[in-house]
Amino acid sequence: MHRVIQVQQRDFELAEHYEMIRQHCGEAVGAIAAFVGLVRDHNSHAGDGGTVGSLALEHYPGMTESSICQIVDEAEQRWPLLAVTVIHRVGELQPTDQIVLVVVASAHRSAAFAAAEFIMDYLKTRAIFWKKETSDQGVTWVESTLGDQQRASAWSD
Amino acid sequence: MHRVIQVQQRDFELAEHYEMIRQHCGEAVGAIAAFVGLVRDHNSHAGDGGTVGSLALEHYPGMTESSICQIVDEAEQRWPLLAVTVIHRVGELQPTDQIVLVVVASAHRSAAFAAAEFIMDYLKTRAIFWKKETSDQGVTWVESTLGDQQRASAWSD
Amino acid sequence: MITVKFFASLREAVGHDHVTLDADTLPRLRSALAERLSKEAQQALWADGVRLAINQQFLASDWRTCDDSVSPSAEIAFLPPVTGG
Amino acid sequence: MITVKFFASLREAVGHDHVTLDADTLPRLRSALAERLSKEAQQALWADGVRLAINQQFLASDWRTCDDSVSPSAEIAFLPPVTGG
Repeated sequence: MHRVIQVQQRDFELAEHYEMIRQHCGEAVGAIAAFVGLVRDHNSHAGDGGTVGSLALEHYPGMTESSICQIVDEAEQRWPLLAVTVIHRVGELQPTDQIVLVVVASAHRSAAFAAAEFIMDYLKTRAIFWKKETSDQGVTWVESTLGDQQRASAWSD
Repeated sequence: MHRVIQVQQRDFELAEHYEMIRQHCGEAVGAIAAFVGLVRDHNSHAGDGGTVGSLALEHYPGMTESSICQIVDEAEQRWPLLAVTVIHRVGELQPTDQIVLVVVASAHRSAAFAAAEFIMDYLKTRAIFWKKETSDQGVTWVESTLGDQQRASAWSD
Repeated sequence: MITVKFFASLREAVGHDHVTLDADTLPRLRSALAERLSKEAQQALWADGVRLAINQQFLASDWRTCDDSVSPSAEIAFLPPVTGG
Repeated sequence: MITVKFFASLREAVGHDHVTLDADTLPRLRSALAERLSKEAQQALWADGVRLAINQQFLASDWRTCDDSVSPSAEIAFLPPVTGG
């Protein structure tokens, strides 16, 4: 399986990774699902509608990449996938900035959708990142929400 | 809500529609889910592994666009969406060609994923298109599979 | 005279993408089609899963048994089972 | 001497991104940390949800009660609850 996993400060281009996967998979691919997470102004983690000024993402070089690899391994065991790309940014991010990209290719759309959503749910709860939000209400380290945890554990039911 | 619905012969660019949605939504968007369906070599509809030489897609101008609009309306009623783009190609298509693009933007990833998958499941079963496959096993008009119909009806449970 | 359109496999079965017929009700449409079309074409049209659209709206009931009247300016179309995506 | 890394909120609580300590078991690591760090920093490290990684692998058991030995070349890290995406 074609696999790209990158943790980087710089921005990414959805089109670049989409085309890379498309060229790699050739005639076998019937479905490509992509997801991009972006920094919102009203972040749910800021509680009662605090405005997010900026977000600082931190990681543990080496261990973070392994944690993403394990998530992709598990997705690959669950669904027949042709290619997976995960790009996760770190460093200082502002509202409207792209944070994370997941692209999954499969012969079938149900596998592509399920694997992309699974990878995102696990990135939220199991990948080794930390987020610090600076809003007009102060500075907080974000923790994964109960909803995030429930969505992630729903995959193991 | 920002909405683009197009039925066209010409190819489309995922990046163009992704950027259009991103610019439209500004700081409100936290999640963009995209899906592209492509012509595979071994199409499930060709039965026992027949090779798809080409695909001819036909539509009913006017009524097809309305059928897609109704699907997007229903998605909008179910989830809080910021933008939806659906591009569906018609005419002669070859393996590796893009057939359909769905892009959905929301504040939250679960809504973006669910709506994109819902729209695809309904496009498969309720949008007014017909597909004629030419393979080494002959020419057949494709019908939606039982699996497609079950996936679509699962949304109304 | 009303225009009746045929799509996809039905167009191929009928051999035309449309015909014009004199009919102001669905029963009259059925008899006009039965007169005009070959046995094979009729079989294709009368098959389960074929739907009739009037002015680009699906008829809610079965066109084979419905007695509704049809306006002479209506756009009638026969649609075989659909699949997109 | 082993290197102990602190990430995110734990780095801020401790005031350093790493310290070097003399400890060859987890019980000795705990007493070395208790000696070295402020009450606030200890509270942060000993909180529920904090996990210890040895050579970039999570320790399966609770670091606060585990008696494992630690190789002097090991890379030890304290990780607060994570969230990506």
